[in-house]
Amino acid sequence: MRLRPIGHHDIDELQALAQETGVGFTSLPNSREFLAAKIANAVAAFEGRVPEQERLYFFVLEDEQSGELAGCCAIEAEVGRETPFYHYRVGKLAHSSVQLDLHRTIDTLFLSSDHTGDAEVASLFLRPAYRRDRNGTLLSKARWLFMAEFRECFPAKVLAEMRGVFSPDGVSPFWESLGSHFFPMEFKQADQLTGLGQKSFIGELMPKYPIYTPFLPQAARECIGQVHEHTRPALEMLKKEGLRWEGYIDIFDGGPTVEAYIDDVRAIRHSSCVTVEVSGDSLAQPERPGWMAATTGMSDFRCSWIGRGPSEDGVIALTTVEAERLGVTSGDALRVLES
Amino acid sequence: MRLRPIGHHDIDELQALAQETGVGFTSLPNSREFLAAKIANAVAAFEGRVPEQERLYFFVLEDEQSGELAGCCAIEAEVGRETPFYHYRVGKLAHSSVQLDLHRTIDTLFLSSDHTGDAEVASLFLRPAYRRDRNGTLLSKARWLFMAEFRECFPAKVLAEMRGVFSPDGVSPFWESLGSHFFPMEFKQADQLTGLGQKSFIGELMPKYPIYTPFLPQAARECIGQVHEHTRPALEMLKKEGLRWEGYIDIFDGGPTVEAYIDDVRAIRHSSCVTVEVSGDSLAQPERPGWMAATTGMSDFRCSWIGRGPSEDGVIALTTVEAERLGVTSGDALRVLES
Amino acid sequence: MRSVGHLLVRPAQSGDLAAIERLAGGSTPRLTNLPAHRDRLEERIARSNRSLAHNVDFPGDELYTFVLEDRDLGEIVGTASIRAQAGAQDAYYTYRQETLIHASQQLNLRHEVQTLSLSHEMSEVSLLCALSLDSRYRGTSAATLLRRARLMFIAQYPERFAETLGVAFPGYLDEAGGSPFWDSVGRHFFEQGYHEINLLAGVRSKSFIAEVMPQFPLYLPLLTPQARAAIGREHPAHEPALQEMLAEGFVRSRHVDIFDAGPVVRAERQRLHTLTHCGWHPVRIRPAASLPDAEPAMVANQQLADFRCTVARYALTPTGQLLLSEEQAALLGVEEGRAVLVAPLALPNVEDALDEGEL
Amino acid sequence: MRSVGHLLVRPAQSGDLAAIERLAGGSTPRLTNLPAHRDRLEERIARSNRSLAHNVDFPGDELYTFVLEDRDLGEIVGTASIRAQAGAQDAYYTYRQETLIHASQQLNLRHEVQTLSLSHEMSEVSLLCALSLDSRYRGTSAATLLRRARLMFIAQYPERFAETLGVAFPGYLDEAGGSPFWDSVGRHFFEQGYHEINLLAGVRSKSFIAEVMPQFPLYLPLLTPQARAAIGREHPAHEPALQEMLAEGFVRSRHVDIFDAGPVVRAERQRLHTLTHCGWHPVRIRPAASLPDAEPAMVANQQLADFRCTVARYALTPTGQLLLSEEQAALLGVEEGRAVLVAPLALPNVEDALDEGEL
Repeated sequence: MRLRPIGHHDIDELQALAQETGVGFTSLPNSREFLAAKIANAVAAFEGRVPEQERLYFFVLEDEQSGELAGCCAIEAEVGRETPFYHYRVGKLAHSSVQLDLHRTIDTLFLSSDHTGDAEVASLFLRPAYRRDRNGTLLSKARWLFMAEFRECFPAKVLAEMRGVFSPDGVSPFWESLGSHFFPMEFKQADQLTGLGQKSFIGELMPKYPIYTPFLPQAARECIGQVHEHTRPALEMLKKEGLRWEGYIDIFDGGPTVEAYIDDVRAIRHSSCVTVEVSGDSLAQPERPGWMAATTGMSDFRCSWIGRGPSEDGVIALTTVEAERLGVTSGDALRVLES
Repeated sequence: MRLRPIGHHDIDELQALAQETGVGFTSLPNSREFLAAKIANAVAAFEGRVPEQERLYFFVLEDEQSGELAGCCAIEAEVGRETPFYHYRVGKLAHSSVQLDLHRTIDTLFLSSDHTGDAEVASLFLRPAYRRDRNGTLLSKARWLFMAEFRECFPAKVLAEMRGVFSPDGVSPFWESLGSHFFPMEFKQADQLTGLGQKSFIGELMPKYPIYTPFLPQAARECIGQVHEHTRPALEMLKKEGLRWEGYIDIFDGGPTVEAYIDDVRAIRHSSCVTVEVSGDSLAQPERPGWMAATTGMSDFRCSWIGRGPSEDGVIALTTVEAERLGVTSGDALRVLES
Repeated sequence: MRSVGHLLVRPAQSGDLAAIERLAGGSTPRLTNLPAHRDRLEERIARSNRSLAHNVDFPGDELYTFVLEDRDLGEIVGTASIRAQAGAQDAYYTYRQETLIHASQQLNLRHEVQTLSLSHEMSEVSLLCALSLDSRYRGTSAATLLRRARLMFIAQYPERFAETLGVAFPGYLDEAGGSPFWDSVGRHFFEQGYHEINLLAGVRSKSFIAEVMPQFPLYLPLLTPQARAAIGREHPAHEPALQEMLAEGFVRSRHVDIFDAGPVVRAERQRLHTLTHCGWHPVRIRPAASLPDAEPAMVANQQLADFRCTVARYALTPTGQLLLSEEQAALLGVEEGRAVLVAPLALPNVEDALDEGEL
Repeated sequence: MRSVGHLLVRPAQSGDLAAIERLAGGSTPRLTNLPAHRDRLEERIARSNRSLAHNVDFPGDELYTFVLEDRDLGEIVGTASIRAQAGAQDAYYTYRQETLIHASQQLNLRHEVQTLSLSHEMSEVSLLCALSLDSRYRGTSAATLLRRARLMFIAQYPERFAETLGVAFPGYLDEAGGSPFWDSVGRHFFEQGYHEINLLAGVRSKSFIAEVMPQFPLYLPLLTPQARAAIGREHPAHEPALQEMLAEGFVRSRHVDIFDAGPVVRAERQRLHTLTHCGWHPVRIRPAASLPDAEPAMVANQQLADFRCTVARYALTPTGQLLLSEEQAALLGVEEGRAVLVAPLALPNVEDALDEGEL
């Protein structure tokens, strides 16, 4: 399994993937036209034909033996540059009176576009059949190696938006109590329009004044900054990298946006550059891989698990298969990370 | 020189210090009554007679030979618990229209009490005569050792408020353009009232709606998040510890509030616990001390420079003078930090 | 129903304190601006006397407190006040009902959202307030006299009052006596229930409390249905009073009370029936038995600190003198030949509509 | 000064397009709602015709565009419109002037702060707008006829319009033709100067632009003194028009234009002089030479799509028939015996005051 930039030839497989993602994964609608445009944009981004701040790097995880796509993920270089990027920010407002001997702070939701210009890791999907052999970890963390390698193409901060809480029958208590009063439509419709990038209705319809959270029913308040059960492992993985919830939530479902300074992200701080030494196929392969390696080119970026870590003097021994998978030979540079 | 908790007997010296601080250092007004109350509170805090979240730890740097106080500094365990704590927060608001093909974000100042419950390092003052021998660094960093030692007494975050920009004749362009319209008084008066803790007028008079920064004159906009020239070294020291400006500014002068998660502060992460071995006075003393040591008690907390770092097995060799200065003997524990 | 022949409205005096305290305690519902709190009421009376004693050229911090006296019983049976300027010292806070239009070109739809905005705009008006009447007199012309004698006072001393007058009516309370509006709004910012906060506001100040309330507009869809239904709805006990004030010429405004969302009505002085229909007549004293029958009217003397207003028949001589009995003249403290201000007690039919003019 | 005998106000027809375009280009200052843009103007005329053709029971998205025709010259010399509902599709945005009172108990002081709040409240009114008159006719009764003929139309078809009418006057511009208000407010959010944005608003939509403007209230002390001075101040060229509308019964409101802060005046229909003083009279046709002298009046026929309004002498027969010449009757398209609506051209003295009722 290896991660690489998406290519034009991936269109059929990507559409198959899109069909599998289902509701709630709005960035991959099942529309061939949309997906083809997305691929074209991504290819242009990896080839440097798009200004840095407009690039959407879209990766796929491929089974290099079968040629099948196992999953995908993306990095947006700078969000909010072309269309506005909205969050609510949970802030505290003091409500105090010396005369009444009263002092409280009230949690208040402020409409915000603070994250304009930050990078975003997004669109991670792994086919159920491939949810094994640490493929999910590879898919998620490969992005940090890419960002470490091309640090100058990214801004100071990175964020990730997490799916909020839904009831078993797909109802978002946060949406029901807040969004539904301002957006005369179903959650699903609002979500889909957003996924398709048709977001101007948000600015047109959403409340401009702050929302005092005590006015929301308890069920909705309990959604603020909370993730969907299925999203919890992904959140934990990001938290381990140092991403934190700083009070920003999704305006529709109240799910948290976690963030970090890119230079603080653990995987980026701890990754290191080493030199390849291809050693035939005699090297031992562990049961469970503990090291990840990524190449140093942008349009031919590759990332996969490898069987071992580097030596103290910065040399990484690869099997022929591993080297082929990554497209490297002895003497090439690799970025590696223990995880 | 050593840092220790203030005591009742320090009142005369503290008042001498207060006289020296002058305008702009509002937390030490030249009022014996006020200072005596401040000391009493601090003593009660160090002795654990005040609930953790209400404690103000007030330290003095003393010349243990002359008995003179060289400076002071403080840690407030949780700000905004008894009186509201206000900032402006510089946020971005999207102003966009698809129809007009227009997309901008406008910096906007939001009134905020977000920092309610955070710890604050404050009130650092070093007499000019003592601005040598790394006394300033000791005064500033000793607080991190104290917080590391008593981590459980502090919340997740710590902040420091930095003095904003003033013209040579003491005028704050930020105040002139914003505060003066809402507070019918001189900056000095507003600042003094705040220093004395009489802050209810702020909530009563300050603008409740957000301020769009483009409406401020350029001179005022240029003050946002900028520090006074004299404060720059202090800001640099805090930045090195990992404190960052996250957009919060003082409502009067626009100066930045820098902040960090306490567990991320470099001095706290890098400090370590060692065991004392008193080795007479034969140990070499470097020209410029590079290690700092702090004791592990709260009410008898001491911190000073020492001549060397610990051995690999966690033993610190101290001269008799150093041990006396810290009030430790062989076998006692110390927390040390290279800086 | 009691006879109203010997009813008199006059400024409150210190001797009226006990009676006013009793009235304050008996008002339904309890009034914020009339706390059953002896010290505060004593202060009110003293302030009223100071206001009457001062030379006033334009409205300011004055408060005028009146009582309704039943001379037959020798009892004080009602009280009412005027604040010359609702927000002379502190702001007078109200919620103003507004409508925002959220239109989406993308989706080709238009969505209206109602909000309540904290407002200080009513601070400049003169406020008729703090009315409490002994329950035995409810529904009689005594109630009318107590309410509207204040307009007879304003008519004579226009320089002391604002061009616009306002009346805030107690808001809707549920059967348990709770305020659904407070429970859905204020309660989030205070621990106290409606009654406690009302008592607190009476003793401290409503504007102290308002400062703690949310400063940004509230979106109505986020309030409970009960709270929304209470907006601009008067307490049932005050429905007749509201109807009368609407008949007088007051109109509902967009403003409601910040605690219970009770309606605030207002009018420019020159649109009020009493102020447009009052007239001066010299007094002619005749034996009570010989007075002709006529429509009832409010009659007021011309004395500021010794203001008196009563109900009499609007019986005029052919030359326009008002016929009063010896007893009525004595009640008003006027002798024959002195001019009194007279206005008919009857009002035209009620028109209850939101003031379009407020757009 | 031209004779006004052969002036006529009637609904615009497609043949008037070129003339309207010329008038739009010549207006001082340029009007947002009358862009000198042929496609938009053609659309306006078509929309006006559709509005006249529809059965309308209550005001909605209708627009009525009229022209002033000089029959002597055979030229269109003016145009003016009515929007049945100012914000029927999008919101009609205005800034509303408000005063906040910041009181400090600690310091014992009270501080007033003025703000401007974006408001949609004027969205419901019917708006008289888009008036442009050939400069040769300025200051003549032709100007009056063009402005007020719309009221004669409204008087006849009340179901098509709101109870409250509004007029927004172009705001103050400095000598260089710039808007100090726009420069201090809108300019922060747009790159364009006042004229460019005005043109853009004419072609696109003012509400598109309003959506980009600041949504939170603006504190006036943060505006430039020049911008503050422009708030509620009309463009000098429109001063006589504003004075006339005030004399008509419109009152200044708290609302001002979001681009240039020009004043918005408004009134309930029943307070307007023309609507309260107009009356029906049957036509009696007499030779022009024999018509007696009398005060000038506006005279309108009763035909919706064929609406005609002109100025004639208000000369009545003893039984109340309006005396018209053959020519005048033809101008109006009425025969003898047909009733016309007549209202005097003269107005009472102006009272220019902020509407207290808006508190």
